[in-house]
Formats: sequence, structure tokens, C-alpha cells
Amino acid sequence: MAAISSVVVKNLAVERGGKRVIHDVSFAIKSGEITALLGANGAGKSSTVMALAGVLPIAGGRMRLDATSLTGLSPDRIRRAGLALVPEGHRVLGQLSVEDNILVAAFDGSPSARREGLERAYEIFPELAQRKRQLASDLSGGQKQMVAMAQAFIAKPGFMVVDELSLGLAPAVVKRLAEALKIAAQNGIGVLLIEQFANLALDLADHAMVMERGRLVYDGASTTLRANPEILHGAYLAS
Amino acid sequence: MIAIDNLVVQFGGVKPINELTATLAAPIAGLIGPNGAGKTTLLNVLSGFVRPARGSVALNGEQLLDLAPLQRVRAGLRRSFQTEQVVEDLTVSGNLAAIADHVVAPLNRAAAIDAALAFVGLRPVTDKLGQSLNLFQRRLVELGKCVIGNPRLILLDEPAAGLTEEEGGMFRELVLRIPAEVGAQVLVIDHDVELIRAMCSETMVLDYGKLLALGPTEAVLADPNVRRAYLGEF
Amino acid sequence: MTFLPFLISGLGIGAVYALSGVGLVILFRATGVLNFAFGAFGAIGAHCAWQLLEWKMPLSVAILAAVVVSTAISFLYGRIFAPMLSHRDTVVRAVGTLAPALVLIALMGIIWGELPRRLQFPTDQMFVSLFGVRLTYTRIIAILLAVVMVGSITLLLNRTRLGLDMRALANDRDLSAILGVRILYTETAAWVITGIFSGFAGLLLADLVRLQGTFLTLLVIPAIAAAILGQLRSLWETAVAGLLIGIAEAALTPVGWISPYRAAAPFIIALVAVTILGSTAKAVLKDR
Amino acid sequence: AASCGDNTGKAATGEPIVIGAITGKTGPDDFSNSTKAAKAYFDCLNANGGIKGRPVKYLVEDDQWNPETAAQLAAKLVNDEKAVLMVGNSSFVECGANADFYKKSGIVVVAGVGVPRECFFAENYAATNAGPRVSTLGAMGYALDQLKAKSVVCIGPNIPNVGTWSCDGIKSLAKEKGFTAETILMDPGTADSTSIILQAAASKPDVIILGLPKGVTIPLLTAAEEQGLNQTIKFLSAASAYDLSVPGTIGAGWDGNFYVNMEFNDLEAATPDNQNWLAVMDKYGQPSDPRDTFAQAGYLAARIAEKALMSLDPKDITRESTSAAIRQVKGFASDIFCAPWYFGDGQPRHNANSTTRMAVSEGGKWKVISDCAPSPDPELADIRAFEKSAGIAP
Amino acid sequence: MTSQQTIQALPERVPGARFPKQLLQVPATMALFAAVVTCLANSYWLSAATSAVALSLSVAGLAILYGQLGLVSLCQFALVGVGGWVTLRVGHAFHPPFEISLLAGGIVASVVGLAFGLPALRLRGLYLALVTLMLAGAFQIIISAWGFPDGGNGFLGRADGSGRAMLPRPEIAEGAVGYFLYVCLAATIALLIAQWHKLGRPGRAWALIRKGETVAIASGVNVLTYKAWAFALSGFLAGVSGALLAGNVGQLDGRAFGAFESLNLFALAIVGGVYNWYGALIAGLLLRAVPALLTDLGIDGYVTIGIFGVALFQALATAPSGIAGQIASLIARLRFGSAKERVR
Ligand SMILES: Nc1ncnc2c1ncn2[C@@H]1O[C@H](COP(=O)(O)OP(=O)(O)OP(=O)(O)O)[C@@H](O)[C@H]1O
Ligand SMILES: Nc1ncnc2c1ncn2[C@@H]1O[C@H](COP(=O)(O)OP(=O)(O)OP(=O)(O)O)[C@@H](O)[C@H]1O
Ligand SMILES: [Mg+2]
Ligand SMILES: [Mg+2]
Repeated sequence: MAAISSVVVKNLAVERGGKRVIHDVSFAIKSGEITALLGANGAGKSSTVMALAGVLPIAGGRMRLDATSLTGLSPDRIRRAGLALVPEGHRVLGQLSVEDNILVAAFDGSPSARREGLERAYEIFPELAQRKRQLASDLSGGQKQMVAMAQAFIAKPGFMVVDELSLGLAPAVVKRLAEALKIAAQNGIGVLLIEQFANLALDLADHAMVMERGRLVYDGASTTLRANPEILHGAYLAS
Repeated sequence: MIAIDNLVVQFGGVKPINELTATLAAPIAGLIGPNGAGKTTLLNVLSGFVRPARGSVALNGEQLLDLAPLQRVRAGLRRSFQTEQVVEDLTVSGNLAAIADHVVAPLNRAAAIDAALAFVGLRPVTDKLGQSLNLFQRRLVELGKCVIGNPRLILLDEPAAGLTEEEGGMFRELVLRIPAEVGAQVLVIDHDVELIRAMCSETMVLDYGKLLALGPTEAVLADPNVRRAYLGEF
Repeated sequence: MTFLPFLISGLGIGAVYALSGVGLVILFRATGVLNFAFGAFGAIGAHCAWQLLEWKMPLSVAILAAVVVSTAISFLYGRIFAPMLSHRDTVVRAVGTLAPALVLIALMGIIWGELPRRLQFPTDQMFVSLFGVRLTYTRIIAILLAVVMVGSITLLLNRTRLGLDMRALANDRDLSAILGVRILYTETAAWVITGIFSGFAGLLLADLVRLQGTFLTLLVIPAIAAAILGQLRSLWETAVAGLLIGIAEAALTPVGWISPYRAAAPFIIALVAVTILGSTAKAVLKDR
Repeated sequence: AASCGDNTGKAATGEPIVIGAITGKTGPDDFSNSTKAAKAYFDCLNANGGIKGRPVKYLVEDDQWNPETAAQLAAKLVNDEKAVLMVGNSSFVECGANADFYKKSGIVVVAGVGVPRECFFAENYAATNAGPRVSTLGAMGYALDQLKAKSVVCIGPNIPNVGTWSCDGIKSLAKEKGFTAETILMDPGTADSTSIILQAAASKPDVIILGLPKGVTIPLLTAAEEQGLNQTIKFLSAASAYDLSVPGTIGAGWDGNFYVNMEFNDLEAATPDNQNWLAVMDKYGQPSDPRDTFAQAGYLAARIAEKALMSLDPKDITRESTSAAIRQVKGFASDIFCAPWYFGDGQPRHNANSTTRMAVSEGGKWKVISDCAPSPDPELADIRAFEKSAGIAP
Repeated sequence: MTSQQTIQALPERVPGARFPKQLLQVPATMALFAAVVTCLANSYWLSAATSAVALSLSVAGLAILYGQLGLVSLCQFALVGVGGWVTLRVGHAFHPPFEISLLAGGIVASVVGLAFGLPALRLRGLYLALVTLMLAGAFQIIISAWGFPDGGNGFLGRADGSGRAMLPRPEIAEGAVGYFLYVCLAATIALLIAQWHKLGRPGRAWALIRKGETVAIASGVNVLTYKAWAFALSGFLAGVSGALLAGNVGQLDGRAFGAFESLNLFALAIVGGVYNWYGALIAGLLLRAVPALLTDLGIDGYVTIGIFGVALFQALATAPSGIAGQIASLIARLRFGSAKERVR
């Protein structure tokens, strides 16, 4: 992927349970870059990315991946357009084996390409290779999160959106994963990251955004945010 | 005090816990280990949802495995789950009442619920439905349920997962108050090493169902085996 | 009185249960919907075939028309109506299929009434004799169709991309969408496949049992017994269970006082099996 | 041309006389042909001066084979609509549900087709048809006399007051006449006809008698043909299978092998009243209304009602006067009946139609093969005794 | 199951309270309903309304199982049949006061419901639903072979003789209006019992069980007992419903209790709404009053079935918490709206 591509969100608004939880959020993420999305619990990070992935209906605004409009598309079409979401809470297809779980996410490509993708996923998560025939519902919490990450990697998306990257993962695995994301970004993938550990996220990210009560309150370089921790603290205490 | 002796759990061909022997005495003990090490499984054994193939577990000298899960709850065992389990269509106080109904005498119920609400600081949202709570509030409800009815042992499975550092900090303060104010021993699983370091005076590390290390938290975290297997340092 | 003839006649009714049971499980495995209208889809096709035969059309045209009609109706429901309930729990999605069943019963009632009709195939006249009982070719075809369907659907589900998508979909529709499974396409494909199957099954059932809208529609209820024995998962087990239930029901015929109650056999067998296997059944869902 | 009432050719314009009917239309079988024919006749009557100038307002309700609905509808017709009479009822569930209510309300029913036992064992309920038991035994009589049957199997539905009632009749006749009889009660909802046929054939009977609704009869015949039994055993059925579509539906395999009892005259008989029925149907019915034995029953019920009402002062047509008039009906002759119809005043039960004919399936049609013969049902003893005492029968 | 339903407009719960005020809604609404029907209805509508109210009790039972525990029972109409059968049997055999027969019907149906539920106690979801459907299927065949008692001797109570014996109505409610009011009163009491369960301790335990059985156990809930209790209560309500139905017509017929009826009952329970108590009343009306209306309008029986099918789907697709849920959110909106007005 030579040319820089980008996902642009304009004036996004989302309602949940009859209540507006996202107000007028606009931002852009670029390929080859890691962007961190930070904020307190309930600030609306998940709602934002779920709307972006087509999982939540939007109450207003537009979304685009380069020339393709993502507004109003179904989740599978957005995924196929090149934006892969790893949803919060390590959800897996419990009645399928680990390997089927990963393969089902590789919707394109020849069988051999899929094999390759599978091998690559097993490289990042050797834990899964040992359990490929096991039902995903029998996995431990962290193992499920690995499956969810593997599903995103194998799709070879242009953009990866990860909600709660380190959730339930042991530190050693988080390290491996961080490494893999860095490599992905170097290979031209755009990554949007939600992460409870702000330091981890800021270490990884080139770019950072902060949400507070459904609004974007910071959008800039991650280094700036690191240098001014009061922005983040303010946002965390606001909720 | 939890005394585990030669515990083996088997699911078909896998043994998520394999000949584990350990004694946990600290008021707040930590349980860490790589993904799939058997931590949740151990909690399930303690709370009775998994039957071990062999071995024994004693809580303050009393054999735990003889009791049915329900009896363990009545005897003062509480636990939270790795994914939070707040009931969406019950209010906060309803969620707490749901456990108080079974472990507190009828006359003391209202007071017990109120005390738990006060302890976790959820009084302002007493009448909010579970479905409208944010994750932090949900985790607090779960913790509130654990402190109702004179618990003796509280098992927390990644209770702070998904919380921000601030929230994690507040949560930690609450847990630290439990041994003194509630009088129960706490066993907590988490992958946040800083949180474990701050809460637990003693920590056990599992790796593939085996005991990797057990002792004072600082010492354990400094153990090179632990650093390699768990923290991924070389 | 000897049981042997009844075992053979049970093979006939067993084929009926096997066909319907397999039809139910296929769709369930692929979309998570239990289709109470399976019988109705088949019945309307069979009625169309009967009508064309009345109008002196060739048999092949009638059969083709039946399958096309059943498939088209299944397609319409699966493409337009089923997605409206897709976010609801399995039971509601199953109950939703009562709607097309009722509408089709009404349609068949208005057009054809409840006059008993007979749909005949040349294979009814051909038979093999076993223990003094004639097993017609139609019944043999029904059993074979069930076996072929089981085989090919098992291959489809386990060996193909579409099958993998179907299994994912039936497991968790929302997550599958997030993972890029083409929901509408996959679901529609599943409804079309069951539609085709219901068309053939409807023709055979109309011939084997009777051509009556309400009756064929309600036939899914005993067929569910077979699906339960297959734990709503295994196509092979469902087919075999269907045959065995049929044989058991028939074998009770000469047994004195039980005989009037033997139509309850599918239900009782399913209940006993569940009570015995219940706690070990895979279908007993686990908590996290 | 159709002949009705006073044949004035002028439409009746007076105050309508309300007559009700309950029929089982939607459900396992359609029994509404009886009320359709009655409706056609009343339309004809109304176009021809009605009951001395008063038209009949004929209200037909569908009980959908549900007794609860049947009771609701009876309350509606009798209490809300204030019907003076019920005519042409034909339902599987209505008699049991409403017989008591009709008695309490003092309303009389001249039913078209009665099926279960309750229709023939109620004080205010008299049907024009013979009923499944009398009809089944009529067929049995033919089997004994003409087919020289020595052993018989009776298949009936395991519905209380229907299947057992008919087949018990065969049993008691067997005791009386010394042939062997067996009974098979089947669930009408079963999908497994072959086993029932095999079970019936196992005792190697000469004849098998079916006392079942036609929806169940046809699959049984199909299964029997599959097993080749149409060649070795004679099959007979109660009047329920006497439908013009049946011979064609079961096909040539049954030519000369499937006999059916007829509660009424041949549907195509050239006799005057039968021709009048057909003419009424042609002029006042729908082309799609079946011309079958149920329709004959409804036509007759309407005519009986007309005759009784005509005997009244048109200004004084109340439920009481109508009931009294119906109770007096006696010697109502029609060539559709084998013997004149009567109500039987003061009798605890009514079964005037107990003389039947037989037909056989041939070339896609029914061929009448016997004259009227009294049904040999032993249970008819009380009826026969009354007929003798009232001078109705010789 | 994975897809979690969004539940709207749930009634609020007040834990601990002895007599929650919301309970007063039940008698108030029922009294209003009874008054309106009594004033306006003729014989036909009175009979239909009586059946509707009687059946709403069986729906209330379903609502407990499905709305509270997330369990599906597809044999509820069979239990209505059991209740009716026992009531008639006891009534014909011993001629006790109607209330005794009614309680007998309720209790036996409750025991049968529990026995039906037992093999199912370990099952959940669609699998449980289908197992109960098998029970309904078996019941249908057995009861249609036995028939309902009509006053005869012996265990089956079949007279098989002249005329059927009718079950007499309670002495204080012989007439159609009297009996209708009697049924409304019985229904009010039963609905109160159900609602009281929902708002109290059993309701909370059931909510936990619906969330997950391990969670419930970890909260000290005896899952088996509470599930069994729900099955028993639901069976009792079904049995009482059958008894009231038997009293309405004076007798019952086995063919009216087929497995398909149980399916239909469940479908309409969802359409009526299982999360609000009055959903049961709505479902009862849908079951009996709407067909009565269509019949009254002279609409063909098959067309009625078709209309029913279309309406069923329409309701399922557009009202996830049923008609009652829509009413509840409407009321909530009105209240909320007027509260805002006042503030201004
Ligand atoms: N199903 C729902 N119905 C109503 N409100 C909801 C629902 N889900 C979430 N909310 C509300 O939406 C707001 C944003 O939630 P969201 O999950 O997007 O936050 P978040 O920033 O991802 O927080 P977390 O760190 O907890 O995941 C919160 O106020 C929450 O209470
Ligand atoms: N039913 C089962 N069948 C087979 N293997 C199982 C089953 N349940 C759990 N396991 C395996 O047991 C191991 C231990 O799982 P457990 O949930 O105890 O891990 P954990 O230490 O809690 O991990 P995490 O930190 O990821 O939550 C895992 O490898 C898991 O795959
Ligand atoms: Mg979130
Ligand atoms: Mg775990």
C-alpha cells in the first residue's frame, strides 16, 4: 500500500437507549499510523468505534474510507471495505473451533493465502496453535482475546480498530501484540487503539485523541499529550 | 487461609491445573500467570463450579470440596466473574438485594444492602437500572455483592479489567479496605502487575497449571522465572 | 402377530420423520432459525404439483414447479422477513416462522380447501417385497433423499467456505457480521437450500402421507422429535433417529392397548431420551 | 325449474324470521356444504314469497371445529340474534357443546349432518342424516347379505363418541349374527397409514369397514393399494366417503372393490325432489358449492323447516310456536330419503333416517348397487319401537 | 444464547418493600375492564371476554417462565387442558363447590407442570422449548383418546351415553354476567400473585438465573428450587385458567388442546408482552376476542388464520417487548412529558 489512505469521520452522533451518547465527533486516522483513543469509562469510545464499524446505527454524521462512503453500510460491508474492528469484551464464536474462528475472518483470498495468514496468526499467538481444534468457548479469557486479535490480523485490513487492546492479556502477550501492531503500522496499516493503560497506548501511538462525555476534547500528537498529562487527567476526572 | 493440596483438574486430555500445592495466608493474595495458566479454573474449583479430579482445598481448616457451591456461598464465599454479570433489568439495589435475599436474615437485609451501597459508593445511583451503568459502576456493583452477608473469602477474577488507571486506583482502595472492614480474605486475579503490587502482600504465580512461584509479592515479581514466563522479559 | 412387517412399514413413516427432521436441522445449523413452516413450504409446492397434474401437465414439469414454488417462498421469507427478527433470541425467531406457516395454511385452505387429495408418482406402483410387506420405490427414494441430503449438507458445512460462514452465522450473527461474513448472502443461501429440500420433501410427504395443507404443516411437530434426538446439531443422528422413531411407532401397532396411543411414540421417545441424556447433552448450554 | 315455498315468484318483504346454523368449515374437514345448500334453498324461498310473505334471515356461523367457539356462536345466535330455529347444522363438535344449551333455551335444531353420538342422543336435536354408526352398520348389513362376509375389521377414529360408537355397533351385531369382528381405533392425526392397514389385514378379514372422515379414509386406501390389499379384501365405508371426488381420487385400482354407504339418494338421481335440489343449487347456490350428500342433508333440513313454518300463523312465529311445529313434523316425504322423515315428539333422542343404500366405486364414479335397506343397528331398537307405536313404520 | 435482547420499558422493581404500590394497578385495571365489558357486551361478546380473561392466566404463567427466567414452555395449553380435565372430573365425580374443583385443577396442573418441567430443568433455550413441545404433542394424543369427562363413572369419567353432563358454574355466578365477573375476580387474584412474585425475592432470583446459572449460584440462589417453583406456579396458573374455561362452557373437548395451540399461545404471549402484567390480558384478548371479532364480521375462517399470521409477524417485528411494552413506554413518555411541562 503505497499511497496514504485515511478514514474520515465527520460530525458523528450516536444514540443509545434513547439518549445521545456521542455528540458531533469528527476526526481522521491515517494509514501507517497508530492512533490512540483515550478517555474515562463511559466517555463514548466504544460507541464511537462501534458506530464506525457499522455495529451501532448512527444518528448523524458521515464516515468515509478514502473515496468509499461507510455511512449506513452494514458491518460486513465495512469490514470488507477494509476496516476491521476488534470489539470489546473478547467475543468469539464459541461453538466453532479456534481455527475455524480465525479462518472465518479471512473472507478473501485463495486457500493458500488463508493458510499463510493462519500461520502468521499462530506466530503472533503460539498459544492458539496448540489449541486449534478446541472449541472457542472453552478458551480462557485471554485466549479469547488472542483469537479476536488474530481474526483482525488475518483479514489483512487497511485499518484496524482495537477496542481494549490489553484486556485480559498477560503482560508478555501484550508486548508481543504491541510489536505486531507496530509492524502492521510500518506495513501501511492504520491502527486505532482504545486502551485502558494510557502509557502503553501513548508509547505505541503517533497520534492521540481524548474523549470526554461523548465529545472529542483533544486531537493531536501523542507526544504533546504525554507532555501535558493534565489534559488526560481532566478527562478522566470529568466523568 | 486457603490450603491447596495436590490439586488436579482435568478436561478431557488437558490438565489446566496439575498437582498444585500451595497455601495462601495473606489478607489480600494475588494470583497471576500467563493466559490459560489455570487461574480462572482455580477460582472455579474454589467456588465449586469445577470438580477437581484429585486433591483437596481447605478454607481456614475446613474442607471446601465437600460443600456444594450453594453451601459455600452460605458459608461466606463470594466471587466476581471475569466478564461482569450485572443484571440489566434490576436496579443497583435490586442487584444487591438478589444476593442479600439468600445470605442475610430478613430483618437485616435492608441495612446490609445499604451498608454495601455505602461501602462501594453507589448510593447516588441506587435506583438506576443495571443496563444504564458504565463499566466502573458495574464493577462496583459486583464488588458490592461480594461484601454482603459476612463473607469470609472473596474471589475476584480480573475485577479491574477495562478500568482506567484512575478507576483502577479507586477500586484498589476499596479492596484494600475489605480485610479490615468486612473481615474477609481476598484472592484476586489480575494482569495489571501494578495493581497486584499495590494490593497484595502475597502473590501466587501459575504457569500451565503448575505453581511457578509463591511468596511476598515483591519477591515473586522479581523472580527471573516469573519475569520470563509472565512479564515476557529476558 | 409378527413384528417384521411393521418394521418394514415403519421404514416408510421413518423416512417421513427423517426427511422433515433433517430439513429442520439444516436450516438451524446454518442460520439458527428453527423453521416451523418447513412443512408448509413443502405443502404449497406439493399442492401446485397436484394442480398442474390435474391440468394434465407432465410429471417432470409438476415436480419442477413444486420445487421452484417452495424454494421461492423460502427465499422470500429468508430474504425479506427473517432478517427483521435476526436480533431476537432463537425462540422468537422460531416463533416468527409460525407466521408464514399460518399464512400458507390460509392460502391453501382458500385455494384448495381441505378436500383430501392424492398425489401419485409412478414409483408408488414399483416395490420390493420384504417379509410380505411392499416397500415402494417412493419410500426408498425418500430414505435415499434424506441420506443424500445429510451427506451433501455435512460436506457443505464442514468443507466449504459457505458452510463455515453458515456455522459462524448460526453461532453469533452480530459477531459474524463484524468479522466480515456476508450475512444476507449466507442466510439467503441457507433459506434457498432448505427451500429446495422442502420442495422435494413436500412432494414425497404428500405422496407418502396425504396431500392436506394443515396436516403437512403440523407434521413438523413429530419431526422435531428426530431433531431433538440429533441434539439440533447432528444431521446423521437426526436422520437415523427419524427412521428409528418411525420403526418404533410402527412396531407398537400390534401391541394391544398401546396401539391407539402409538402416535405419541415420537414425543415419548424424545422425552425419554432427553431425560436420560439430558445432563450430558451438548445442547445444554453452558455459562461462561 | 326450482320450486320453493308457495312459488309466487315474488320476493318476500315482511319482517324476517331469524334462523341460525352452526357448521364446521375451517379445520380438519369442511362440513359447510350442508349450510350452503340450506342457504340456497332459503334464498329460493325468499324469492318466492317466503313464509307467507315473511323472508327467512338465515345466519350461518363457522365453529372452526372448536367447541368453545361453537358455544359462543350458539349464545350469539340464540340470545343475541334471537333465532327461532336452527337449521342445517353440521359440525363435529357442536352437538356435544350445545345440546344442553339448546334444550335450556327451548330452541329446536333440524340438523343437516350429525356426526358424534351426542347428535343422535339429544332431546332438541334431530338430524336429517343417518349418522356414522347407522351408516357404518348399513354398510355392514350389505357386507353380510351381499358379500357374505364372515369376518370383518372395523377401523374408527379414537375420538370418544365417534370411533368406538360405530365399531361397537359392529361388535354387537357380530354377537347377534355370529360373525367375527375386530376393532381398530386409530389416531386420525397419525401419518402412518400402512401400519394400520397391515394390522387390519393381519387377521385376514373378508371385509374392512371404515368409519372415518374422508380425509383419513383416502390415505388408508392408498396404503392398502400399495400393499395390494385392494385385490384380496373388500373395503366398505360409512357415508363420510360418499363424495363425488373420491372415486376419481382413489383411482382405478379400487373399481368394484370399494363400497360406500349412502344416507340419501343417488346424487344424480332423476327423481323430482332430487332434481329440485339440483335446480335450487344451480339457480341460488354458487357454482363452486359441492353437490354432495351433505348438501342433500342441508336442503332437506331447510325444506322440513319450511314445511313446519308454513303451518304457523305468520304473525305468530316465535321460538315456542316454531319448536312446537317442528316437533309435530311427521311423514315428511322426499325421494332423497329412503323413508319419510319425522321428528319424534317427546322422544329423548332422534334418528329418523335409518334406511340406507350402497354404492361402489367404478370408473371414477359411484355406482348405486342396492335398494333402500334398514340399517341392522341393534341400538336402533328404541327408535324402531317408537316408529311402530307411532304408526310410522309397519 | 448470544444475542442479548434489548429490553425496553421494564417495570421498575422496589426491593424489600412489603406491598409494592404498583400492585394496586392490577385490581384497578381489572375493575375498569370488567365494568366496561359488562356494560357493553352482549351474550356472544361476554362469552368471548370470559374465555379471554380465563386464558390470560395461562399467559401470565408463560410470562413468568419466559419474561422472568428466559425459559420457554411450549406445553402451556396442554396444562390448561390438564386443569380443565381435572376440574371437570372432580366436579362430575364429587359435585363439590366450584372453587374446590378449580383449586384441584390448578394444583394438579401445577404438579404436572412441575413433572413436565423436571426433565427440562437442566435445559435451556430452544432445546427446552422443543422438549416441552414434545410434551404438548404427547398430551394431545393421550387426551384426544381419553376425551374429556362428561359426567360418567370411572377414572375417565366418560358417560358415552345420552347427553353430556355439564359442569355447573359456581352458585354465586350462574349467569353469563355473574360468571364473567367471577372470572375477572379470580384472574385479578392470580395476576396479583404472579406480580407479587415478580417484584419480590423470587423475581430477583429469577432475574439472576436468566443472567446465567453460575452467576445465580454464586449469589446463593438455589437454581433448581426457583426454577421448579416457577414451573409449578406457571402450571398452577394454567390449570386455573383451564378450570375457568371449563366453567364457562360447562365442558371441554380434547381436540382444542393440540400442540399447535400451545405454540400459538406462546406466540401471542410474546405479542401481548411478557414484561408487563397486562401483557397477559392483552394476549388473552388476542386469543379469543380478536377471532371473535373477525367471526362476527363474517370473515372466512381461513382468511382469519391468514390475518393472524400476518399480525403475528408484524407484532413480533415491530414490538420487541410486545404490545404491553409499547403501552408502557407510551405511558412513560406521557408522564415524562407532563413532568417536563410542569417544570416549565
Ligand atoms: N445499551 C446501552 N443503553 C443505553 N446507554 C448505553 C448503552 N451502552 C452504553 N451506554 C452509555 O453510553 C455511554 C458511552 O458508552 P461507551 O461504552 O461508548 O463508553 P466507553 O468510553 O467505551 O467506556 P468503557 O471504557 O466503559 O468501555 C455511556 O454513558 C453508557 O452509559
Ligand atoms: N472445558 C474445557 N475443555 C478444555 N479445555 C479447557 C476447558 N476449560 C478451560 N480449558 C483450558 O484450561 C486452561 C485454563 O483456563 P483458565 O480459564 O483457568 O485460564 P486463566 O488462567 O484464567 O487465563 P486468562 O488469564 O486468559 O483468563 C486454558 O488453556 C483453557 O483453554
Ligand atoms: Mg468501551
Ligand atoms: Mg481467566
